[in-house]
Amino acid sequence: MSGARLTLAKGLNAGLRKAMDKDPKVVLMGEDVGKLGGVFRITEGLQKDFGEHRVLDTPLAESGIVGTAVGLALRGYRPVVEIQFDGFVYPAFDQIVSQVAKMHARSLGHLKVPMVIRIPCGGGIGAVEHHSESNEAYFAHTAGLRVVSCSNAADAYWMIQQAIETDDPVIFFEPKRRYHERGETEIDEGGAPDLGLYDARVVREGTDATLLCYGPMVKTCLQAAAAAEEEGRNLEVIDLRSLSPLDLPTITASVKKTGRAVIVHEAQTFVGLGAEIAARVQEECFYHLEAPVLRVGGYNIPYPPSRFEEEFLPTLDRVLDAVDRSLAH
Amino acid sequence: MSGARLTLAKGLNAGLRKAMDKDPKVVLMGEDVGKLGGVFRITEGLQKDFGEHRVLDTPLAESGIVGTAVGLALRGYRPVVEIQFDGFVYPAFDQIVSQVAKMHARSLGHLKVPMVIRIPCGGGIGAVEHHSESNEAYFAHTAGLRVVSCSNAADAYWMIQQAIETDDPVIFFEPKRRYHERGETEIDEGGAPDLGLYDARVVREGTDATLLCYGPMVKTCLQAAAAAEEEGRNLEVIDLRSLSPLDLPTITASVKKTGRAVIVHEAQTFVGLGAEIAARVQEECFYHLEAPVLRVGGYNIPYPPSRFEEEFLPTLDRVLDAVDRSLAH
Amino acid sequence: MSDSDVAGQAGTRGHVAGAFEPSPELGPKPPSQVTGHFSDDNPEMVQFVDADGNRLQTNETNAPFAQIVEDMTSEDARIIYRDLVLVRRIDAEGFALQRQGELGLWPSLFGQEAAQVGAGRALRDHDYAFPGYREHGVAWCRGVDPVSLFGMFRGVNHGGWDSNENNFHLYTIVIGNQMLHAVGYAMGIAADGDVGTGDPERDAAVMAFTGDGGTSQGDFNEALVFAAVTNAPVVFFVQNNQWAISEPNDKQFIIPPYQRARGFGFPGVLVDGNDPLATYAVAKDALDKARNGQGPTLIEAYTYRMGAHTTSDDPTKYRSDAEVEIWKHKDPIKRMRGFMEERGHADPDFFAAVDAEADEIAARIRTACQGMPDPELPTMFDHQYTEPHPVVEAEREEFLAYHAGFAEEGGRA
Amino acid sequence: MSDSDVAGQAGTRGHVAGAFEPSPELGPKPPSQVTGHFSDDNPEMVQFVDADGNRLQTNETNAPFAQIVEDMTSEDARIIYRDLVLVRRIDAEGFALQRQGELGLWPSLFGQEAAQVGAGRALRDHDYAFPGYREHGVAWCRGVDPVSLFGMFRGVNHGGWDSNENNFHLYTIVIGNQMLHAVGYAMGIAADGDVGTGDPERDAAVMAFTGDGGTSQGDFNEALVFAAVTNAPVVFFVQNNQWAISEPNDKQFIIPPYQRARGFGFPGVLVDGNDPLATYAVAKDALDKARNGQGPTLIEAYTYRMGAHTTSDDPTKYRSDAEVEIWKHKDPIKRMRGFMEERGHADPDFFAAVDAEADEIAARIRTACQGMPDPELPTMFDHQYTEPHPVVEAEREEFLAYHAGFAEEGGRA
Ligand SMILES: Cc1ncc(C[n+]2csc(CCOP(=O)(O)OP(=O)(O)O)c2C)c(N)n1
Ligand SMILES: Cc1ncc(C[n+]2csc(CCOP(=O)(O)OP(=O)(O)O)c2C)c(N)n1
Ligand SMILES: [Mg+2]
Ligand SMILES: [Mg+2]
Repeated sequence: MSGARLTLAKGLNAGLRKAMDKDPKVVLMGEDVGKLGGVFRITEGLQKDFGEHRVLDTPLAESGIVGTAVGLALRGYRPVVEIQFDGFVYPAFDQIVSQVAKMHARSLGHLKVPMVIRIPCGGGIGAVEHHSESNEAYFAHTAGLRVVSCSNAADAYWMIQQAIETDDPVIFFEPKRRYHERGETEIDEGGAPDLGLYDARVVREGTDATLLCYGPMVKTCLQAAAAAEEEGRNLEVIDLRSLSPLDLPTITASVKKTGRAVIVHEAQTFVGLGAEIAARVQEECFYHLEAPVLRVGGYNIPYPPSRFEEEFLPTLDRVLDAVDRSLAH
Repeated sequence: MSGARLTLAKGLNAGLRKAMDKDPKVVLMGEDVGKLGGVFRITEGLQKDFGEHRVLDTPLAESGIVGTAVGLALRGYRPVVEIQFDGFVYPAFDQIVSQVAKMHARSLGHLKVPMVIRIPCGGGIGAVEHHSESNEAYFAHTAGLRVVSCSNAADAYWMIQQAIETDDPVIFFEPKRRYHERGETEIDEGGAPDLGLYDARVVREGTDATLLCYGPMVKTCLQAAAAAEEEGRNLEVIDLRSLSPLDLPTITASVKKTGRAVIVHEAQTFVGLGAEIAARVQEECFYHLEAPVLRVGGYNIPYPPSRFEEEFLPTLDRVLDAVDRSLAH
Repeated sequence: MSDSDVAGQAGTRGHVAGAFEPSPELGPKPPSQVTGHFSDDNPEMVQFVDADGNRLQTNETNAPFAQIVEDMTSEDARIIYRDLVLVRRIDAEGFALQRQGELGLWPSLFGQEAAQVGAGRALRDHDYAFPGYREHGVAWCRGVDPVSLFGMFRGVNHGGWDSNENNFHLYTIVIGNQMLHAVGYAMGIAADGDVGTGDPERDAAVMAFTGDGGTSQGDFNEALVFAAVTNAPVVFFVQNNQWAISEPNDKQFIIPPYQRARGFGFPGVLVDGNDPLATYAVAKDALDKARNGQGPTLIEAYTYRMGAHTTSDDPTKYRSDAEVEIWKHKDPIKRMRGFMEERGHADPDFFAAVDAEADEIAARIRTACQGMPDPELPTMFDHQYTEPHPVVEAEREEFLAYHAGFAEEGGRA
Repeated sequence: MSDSDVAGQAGTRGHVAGAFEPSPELGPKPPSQVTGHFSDDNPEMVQFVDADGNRLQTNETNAPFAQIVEDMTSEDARIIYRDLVLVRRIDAEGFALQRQGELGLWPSLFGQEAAQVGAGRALRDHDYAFPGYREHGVAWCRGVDPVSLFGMFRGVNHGGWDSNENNFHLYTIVIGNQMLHAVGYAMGIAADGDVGTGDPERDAAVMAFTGDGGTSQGDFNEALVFAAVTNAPVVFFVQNNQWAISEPNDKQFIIPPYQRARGFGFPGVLVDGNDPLATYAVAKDALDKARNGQGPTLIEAYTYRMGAHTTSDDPTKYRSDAEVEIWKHKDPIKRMRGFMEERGHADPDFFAAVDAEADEIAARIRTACQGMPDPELPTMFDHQYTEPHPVVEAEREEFLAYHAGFAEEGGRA
């Protein structure tokens, strides 16, 4: 598979396989992750190759899945949990907030829970209710967790391995509407990742304003930047990759350079991750900002029926509209 | 009781009693709310006076409590749920986020779930783990909910009644370390509340900077403002009262006047409510701000053992330090 | 079907009462072919009609429910048969519409018609039902227009019907959530005094639907706790269709779920979910008890999901055709028709008329679905709160202004 | 206690095997005085010693566990007695320290010593225990220094011990959470192949503790699901102390919780939680089965919380002194001592020595607690993540700088 250009989904699958090959303590758990390979086929073929003891089809109970994963982690395993859809992580919220996030600190460092909770996230796939949510803010607000989001196949491949290797618990967001998009670059499986798990990536350099985004919105922002270029505007696009912690040095360096920032995410904006970024940026770049930091996100209503989603989610046009508003200052 | 100066706890108790008197559909539910009157005695005497059918001691299961409250609300009741401590609301998070918050919208307005979820919140009482959390940001980020926080006895008395009268679900935060503080003003039970449930209150007028706070921090900020006065600084203090929605007109009017804002809350700052306020204020008051909006909150670690809490929580000194930093700009 | 020799006749056909035998030509019985499933041949399973439509003898297991079946009229049988056929047709239409791109998703009830119609018809108007997402058959019995269901799977709304009109709650997708709502609603019925009055127009009960997978959720089990402790007038109706997406029963439990209730102190009943008389009788009995103040019951309807989990699913990845074949022979409609023909409950005209009606309904709902307009975009902001909300109002304004700007500009780029 | 006439002797004292009778002078039995409780006089309750210390006859209920008791030596009895006394004394010290302001809170185990010591002593070193917040007796048996427990209730840390040193997890306060951790850990043991090998140094099991209230939580019930389905080597040990703060049993269930397990397909055992021989035997039996690969067991130890829920609680608000009086006569220590005296398992010197040891330990831990320093403030930022974290590092720096500034200024205002 060396040198292959994979889809994001296949990148994840290859990354999981590599992690399982490397470390026999890595186990996958979740609903339908076994024979079926998960409803998105991210774990396809893994149960066949690694056995039922390493790829566990669990009972239909998310608190149970995460809770038993904690126990497995305490026993020395490295569980990788699949939450079937974003909207089904809430039954496990208590275990994640009260146990997963706090275990290391409360044990004075004696205990580790090296686990990854994978969440296929976001909308744009015409799904029914509870299948299109972007709930990263809940986890980013939870001290003790690390939260990352991949946006492309190569990152998916490397980041899932890095997340599994981390001794801290990691919430791993996967932009489900990008699962089947093929990566731009070839993945060199023998190689090494070019960035640490918590590093943001400047995916496009620019001078006029900075677009800050992650997951599914990276593509949208790159398209917006391309469209803006035609209008003679030169936008910098940063893929945050890590949502908690944030790679603030990369963010502030860019905003200090451009003087303008627009944050784009699918999640509702109110107390969303964009709020934190805006708060930080206005604090650290106060004398560099030529316009207020703006946010483009989902409207502050529950995710609507899918016939509305194209208008609910940030579009290229809404991003550019915000850039216009920023530049109007 | 007319004209009495009550403690915050007694204000809540009186408010609940009034609401139950007025509307036979109001029922209280929770762990130990009956004979015991709740571990904080907020419901003291109510089961005795209204009967076991209106004050229900439930099984020990928060998802069950909130989930059955939804059913009762659908049947026409107005359940007021007590969560025993902030840290025990997470088992009910799924019901709150997926059902309580979404029911009205998803039913195209056909269904209402007029319920209040009371959460004694915050630290400073020397408690063990999970008993001192400030988790308002999770709920404020959840579209479909309303989130309020009382800071004093009179507000407690009126706000709990207003919350119960609201047809929308309300998350009602009660600052547990202020439960036993007596109110400044007498409560006229025959009167009417002076503010709507979603209105902020300017609790102290000032000119040099605006302190934005709520719940337990209102007292701290007032003390800070008093101390600052001795140093010749004139701070405006706003008790937000409503956390979602925010009373932005009141907030921005103040910040436009003072040019400076410091947000103070017990919760961890990262993606906390303060982030949203900072993001909004820098956007709407961009040309009025003389300094970046600053935040003072819990550090971004899980709530520490109680011997640390005095230093973990914002203190008068930390608030004034932030004011100093703001004024240094 | 107050026909005193029903039992005897069934007996003459050589069927052992209470046993559940596929026809001999099918070879080994399911348990020996299929792993991970339970309850086949379970003597505790209530049955009245065998796979060929023969009325079974009264036995220890079905005796408590026999009177209900005895009291059913020919008219009742025809109603149930019609429901079964129409519901299957509506479901097939949903499937087809999804394939044609009219719906985003369709979770088929194919195979579970008897379970749902039996339960649905046992409900009275003033009872209340809390479905999962596959209860199209119950919806039908409650009088919900199937077109409303399509609205949801088309993405036009999250459930377009007014739950209070038919006492049929919106579909609940998060597995287990609705079980607690049902118990709470039932607690409300009891608090209203609408239980055990003896007045059939007043006494009411609630029925809550979930699947075999659903029994694993914390909410499901908490619902059993609350129901037991409050003696709530609620019936938990678990359709054990053998699969939770790709996971067979043995990933969820090691004994059949009807026995779960016994661990909580109230009765659990196993019923042949493909036998419409049995599901009706068992459901009616449990609802009667609930209405009379005798508390909750858990019913496991042992049935089979003949199709994919939803139109997004590919069951060939995880289960064998042979298994599906076995269940074809247990088909509820074939069974009901065989029974009715044998008992003379209906003539060929009736069956033809039902088929014609199914065609009509299918045509009507197809047209209605195809013609369903997309919602007006700004209605996205409607009904978010019962009282005005500044953030929502501001965003609605923003949205309108933004789109108005577009209309002027003619759109960007 | 391989003493062949134990059973006979107990019989001569007129006690009916398996029944659980308070002494006659106590008047009406609990169920007739106290509402909301279950299981008193339940013939399914395993007992070996009555309230006065008389060894009961072997009967149908305790027979499966009798051999374990037979195999216990005088030395075993003395170990258990010593544990009971020391644990009660440590607990009393915790209570006293709270009253003196040295601890913020203390949840007393008073009354539950036999349940916890029996369970704790049945665990082997390489087993693993997941406690709630009241398991000071189990902690003691696992070798955790009681001073460590005080650290947590003093607010110095959230649990100062290294769980892996004694295979005793940190206390878990959120009710139910730890039940799932226990199952997961047990799944890990099985995955490691450390079950059913026949090698006693290898085969291991997990024990998970919760209360009667805890049985209502979703997590508790999901733990039963996962344990059943994975056949995990785990024992659920429910101390039914009759109260969940102010709520009696009938707010949580309508049948005793040991029966819950049967709804999930594995055994539930009821044991007299104030009978140390019985709790030991039942726990050991269940752990042996788990280690042998026979899967999970749920044990309900029927006992009583003699004190308040915690030092913050006032039980006079919700329960009668009469109820507490009844349970005084079932006291586990009195019972164990009576039994030992009668059987000659120890002489008066032994009992005196244990009391003296209790005094010593109490003095030691009191001094240690009083002398426990407050933690250094900047350690608040330690151990937050296993790898460096910029936010935490920045805040640590901020914190240090802020406090350094103070030191210079001499503080504000
Ligand atoms: C809490 C939750 N987790 C996961 C899902 C995704 N999901 C949808 S249906 C399903 C299987 C349900 O199986 P079962 O309860 O047997 O019902 P059936 O679909 O067979 O009718 C799963 C896992 C969900 N809807 N809710
Ligand atoms: C999830 C959760 N909800 C509420 C509480 C508050 N609380 C602490 S102890 C307790 C009662 C527990 O009763 P039980 O399980 O019988 O254990 P016991 O205290 O009697 O040992 C409650 C409600 C909690 N710790 N966790
Ligand atoms: Mg199923
Ligand atoms: Mg208890």
